[in-house]
Amino acid sequence: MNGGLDERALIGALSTGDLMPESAGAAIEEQRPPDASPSGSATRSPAAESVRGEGEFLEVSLGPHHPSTHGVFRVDVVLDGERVVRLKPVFGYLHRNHEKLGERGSYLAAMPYTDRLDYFCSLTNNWAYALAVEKLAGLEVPERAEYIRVIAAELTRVQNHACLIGFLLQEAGAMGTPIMYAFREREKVLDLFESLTGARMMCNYFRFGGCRCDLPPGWIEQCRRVVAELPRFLDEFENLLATNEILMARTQGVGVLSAALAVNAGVTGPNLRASGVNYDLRKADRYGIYDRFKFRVPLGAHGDVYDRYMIRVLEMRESVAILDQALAGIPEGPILNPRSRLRSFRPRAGEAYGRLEAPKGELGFYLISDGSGSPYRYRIRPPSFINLTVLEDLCVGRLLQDAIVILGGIDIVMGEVDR
Amino acid sequence: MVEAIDQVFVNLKHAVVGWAPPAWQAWVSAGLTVAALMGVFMSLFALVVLLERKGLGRIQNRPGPNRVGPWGLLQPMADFIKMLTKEDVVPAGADRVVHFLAPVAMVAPVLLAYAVLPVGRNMAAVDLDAGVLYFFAVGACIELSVFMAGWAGRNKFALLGAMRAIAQMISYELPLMLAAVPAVMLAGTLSLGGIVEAQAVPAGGWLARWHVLTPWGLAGLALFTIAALAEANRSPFDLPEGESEIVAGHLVEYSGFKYALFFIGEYLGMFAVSGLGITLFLGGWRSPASFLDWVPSYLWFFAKLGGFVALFIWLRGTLPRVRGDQLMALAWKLLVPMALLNIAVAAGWHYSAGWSFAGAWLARWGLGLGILGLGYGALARGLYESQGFGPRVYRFAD
Amino acid sequence: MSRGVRLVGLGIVKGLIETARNFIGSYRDPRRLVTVEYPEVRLPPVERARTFPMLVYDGADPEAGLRCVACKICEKECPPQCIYIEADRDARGRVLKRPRVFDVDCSVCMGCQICAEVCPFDAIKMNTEYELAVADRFGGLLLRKSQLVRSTEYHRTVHPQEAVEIDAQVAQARARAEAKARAGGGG
Amino acid sequence: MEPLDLIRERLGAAVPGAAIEVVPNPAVAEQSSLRVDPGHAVAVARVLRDEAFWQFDYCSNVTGVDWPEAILREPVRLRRLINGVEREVVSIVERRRPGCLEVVYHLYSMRLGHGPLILRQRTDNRVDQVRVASLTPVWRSAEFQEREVYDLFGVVFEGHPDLRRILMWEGFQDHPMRKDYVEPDDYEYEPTPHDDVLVKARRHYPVGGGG
Repeated sequence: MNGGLDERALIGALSTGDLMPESAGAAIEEQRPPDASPSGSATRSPAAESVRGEGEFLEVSLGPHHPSTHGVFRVDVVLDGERVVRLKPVFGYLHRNHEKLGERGSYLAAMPYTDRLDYFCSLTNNWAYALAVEKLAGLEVPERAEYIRVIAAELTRVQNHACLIGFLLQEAGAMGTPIMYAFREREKVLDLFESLTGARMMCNYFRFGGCRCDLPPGWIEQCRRVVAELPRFLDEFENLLATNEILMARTQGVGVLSAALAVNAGVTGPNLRASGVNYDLRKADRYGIYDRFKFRVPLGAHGDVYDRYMIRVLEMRESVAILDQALAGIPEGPILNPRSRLRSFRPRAGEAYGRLEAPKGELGFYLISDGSGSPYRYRIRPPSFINLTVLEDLCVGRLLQDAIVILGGIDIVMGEVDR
Repeated sequence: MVEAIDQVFVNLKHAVVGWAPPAWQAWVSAGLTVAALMGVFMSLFALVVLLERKGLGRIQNRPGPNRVGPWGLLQPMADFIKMLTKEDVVPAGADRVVHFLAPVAMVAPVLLAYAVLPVGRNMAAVDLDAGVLYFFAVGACIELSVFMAGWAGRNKFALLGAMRAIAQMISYELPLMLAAVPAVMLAGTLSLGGIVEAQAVPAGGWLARWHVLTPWGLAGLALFTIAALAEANRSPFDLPEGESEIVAGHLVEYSGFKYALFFIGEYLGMFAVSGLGITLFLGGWRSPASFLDWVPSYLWFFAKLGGFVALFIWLRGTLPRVRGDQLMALAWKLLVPMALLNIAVAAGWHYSAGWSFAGAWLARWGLGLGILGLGYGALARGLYESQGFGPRVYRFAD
Repeated sequence: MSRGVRLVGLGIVKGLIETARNFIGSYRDPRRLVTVEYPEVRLPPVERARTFPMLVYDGADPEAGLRCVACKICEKECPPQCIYIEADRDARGRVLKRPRVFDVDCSVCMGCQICAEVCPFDAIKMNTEYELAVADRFGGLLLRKSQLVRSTEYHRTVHPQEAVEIDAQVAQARARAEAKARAGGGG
Repeated sequence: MEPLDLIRERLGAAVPGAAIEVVPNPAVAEQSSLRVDPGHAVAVARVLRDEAFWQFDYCSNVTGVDWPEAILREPVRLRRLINGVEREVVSIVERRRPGCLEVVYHLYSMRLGHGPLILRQRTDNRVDQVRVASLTPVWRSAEFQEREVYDLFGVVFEGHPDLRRILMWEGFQDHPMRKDYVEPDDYEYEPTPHDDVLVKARRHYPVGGGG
């Protein structure tokens, strides 16, 4: 090795890939899976440089009590200096065996529990469960209820993406400012939910075959006012940080996820579309009445954290477009299928798998019914749990700071991961 | 009358020293100065902590602390009492002596640094000939205390924080000094009082000859501020205390009054470095123009200090944190070359002082800014574009 | 340059301008200072807001006017099973249409309003009180019937539209019952 | 997507020796499924993923289902002679269904946009032979979900790169999602004073639990 070793040893703790000019040391072939290396950036892949042999690794466990793990979630990280060598997520701290609870009570009793799955998007959870049960029992949903479902889901998507952007930038170091702007807008959306369903986050609003109660008078005007103000908030966010050099340096080329690995690992939602795969259930599955609205699906080209951030900002703009069309076209009429029974609801024996495009990805409910009042098997396909499959592939070889930003970019909520 | 207000503290001190018996006079004068400096800067610390929380609050659409006292004025008092009453937990595996000495080693050098800072007209505690050298020598001790804190806690996050602090502070010591070199060179003296004298209003003219009013001064102040941010571990460079990554960095094993000491050390360090920046580039306690001389000199100093603190708070409310290797790349590949270029431009400025043809002033400015701008463009573009960073255009599928 | 000459550092300045606009705006523009300072200023009550259940009674006397007939539908349908009802019995042990014990365990109840939804007699509705802190975690959070009972006037203040509809229905039902009784008595 | 029987023939041809049968689904959603024997599951899965006209490149959902031993009573129509007259009689036939653990895979194709194709694998019984082939080598999305089925149902996946408990802690013995799982009574339980909860609490906290 060249003479610069002692000097690098001093700063070796930061073992930076591109600090020193090309050192003469033999570049040892990296041991990481080939498709996870950062394709975009021109620097040498950091992992190869950090193999120095002497000095053992530092084993740190991030979480479950850690400021940026989005809830009780632990990651066992093996560090070489500050570079991640191995990263094993540990789940189960918020495990309540939600599926056993679902099988104990009636179909209706499981509905309020779905609010607590992904507690940021209770209305899309309710809709996913109602969708699965309607597919199981063959219930149609009246026109007005379909419109209310689309409006509620798109409002949920907007406030969920706003929260995610706030958390991601908080983890990149912008202390408090972006998250406060995001929560200021989220409060308005939550007030809408409270006047519609009675609760801000635990709505428990959809029933099998429609909604529980109709829109209160004046709700649509209030909703129109809130939706009219969203673009101003999105412009403010793009001015604040989208072109900020420090943020671009922190997120571009970080945690690059190739399209092939994304599809194979079952990553869905904005993370998948950031890698360039055009798969949005609202377009692919044609559930609800999404085919009546004109909206576009943003696709990323690099699949890094910056793309995931920008895809969510662009998706919020598309949701605003859908909301405008839905609020304009909502008809009068019944909000609950008269055939749907509230209490002793007994679908015929059989099974059904219903899924929809939740803000975090594909949320699916798989129900097996044996004709009795409670589901025989009640299974939830959680998007954030499966999106975490690729966490290790994205983080190995990068700095600890990158691992935190990558985790923030994937957008997980522990209620849904641990169920 | 104006002279009296300006020198009121100096005369007060002479009066009090006069009462003391001659044998004790030296001690009393030293004691008074130390007490005055400590009192002023500690209360400034309390005020700035409150202003920071209110400023950040207002940036984030919330009123900031307003429950303790009118407009939250007693909030620093409440924080101080809380810090005193909080239990001081020392981890079992900690190296007790080093754990105890770390906060002391943090605050002591910073207070020493105030000895040379000219707060007002002949109000510098000690007017050393090598004031700038002394300042940097004392300022360099902070790294030691941060590393002691990180190492003593025997906590993995603290160790990571300490290693980051060492790398960051050592790397940014160099651009800090190189940014100060042109000011010292042009003023011809290392003593801070001398530098402030060099920026006085010239005999005939009305505008003060501050260093910042020259191309190399402007660039020097910018470089100095960025390096000062990194020295004080402030906003875009708060890696050693990366809250969202390594919990609280080297401070993770401190609570109670030791944590408060670190807090005080950080803020006083920030004031000291911005005080030096003011003295080197913004004319210390001098007023910008002769007709404004009636304002007391110390008010000018603290007004400029307020400006620096407001800038620090503003940056903290906006910018995300820089990554470890980019922090290094910024120091070695941008700030150090720019500082060297700045010295060259300062030399050019000095030797072109003789040009007397029409538009000489404009030509000198154009030349200076041109060279600096080209240097910055090449370096920043090289550092930044090579990584492929930049805004992106997204395609849509319908 | 591929993306045009962009001065590196422009994005940071744009961000700073944005925060400055918010800082100055927070003194002038009400939209930029949204904090509601809780104890002094409170959010306006929302028609459908809900925290924990309450038992509604007509008229003045909570015992006599209680609408609940102890049919235990809500106890069966409650997802976390936090309602406990014991029907009242008269001297000879026959079951009466009145609950003797009606407990709601607030440490278990999640305020999902399914009990209010399934109750055929509109006897149990959702309250909106949220200042319910108690010292004793076990006994304190178990609300007895006496603590759950609220009058229709209170219900009218808490859920105005809903209360008006229900009062109309109850009045109609009572009128029909009396008419039938009179017709039965008369016939 | 073609009807299941056509897929069954093609798969049978593509993977010789694989025992594939169609499991009907009486519900309205008519999402019937294909049952595959664990021996050939990986080969079938690879064919389904790589074959040009199928391309099931996305395994959306992996679910464990517990079918304990049960006596099924099914109404069957019989033609029987009753006092000389041939008449149709509906009688209940009891059939013993052996207990087994089942793993259900929902496959979709992102590229061609069709799905769901549902694959089922069943274990021999619920006690010792609980082995099933893991499809993680074919679809990485099954990795965490198979670990969850192993953790909550006790199905052992052969060929899984990292089969450990994912939701419960290492020391946990039982499999909570099985139908015959008895909730342990010893873990720290918050006593709320009414009916069976009260009884359970009294056993734990003889002194406490007022009301």
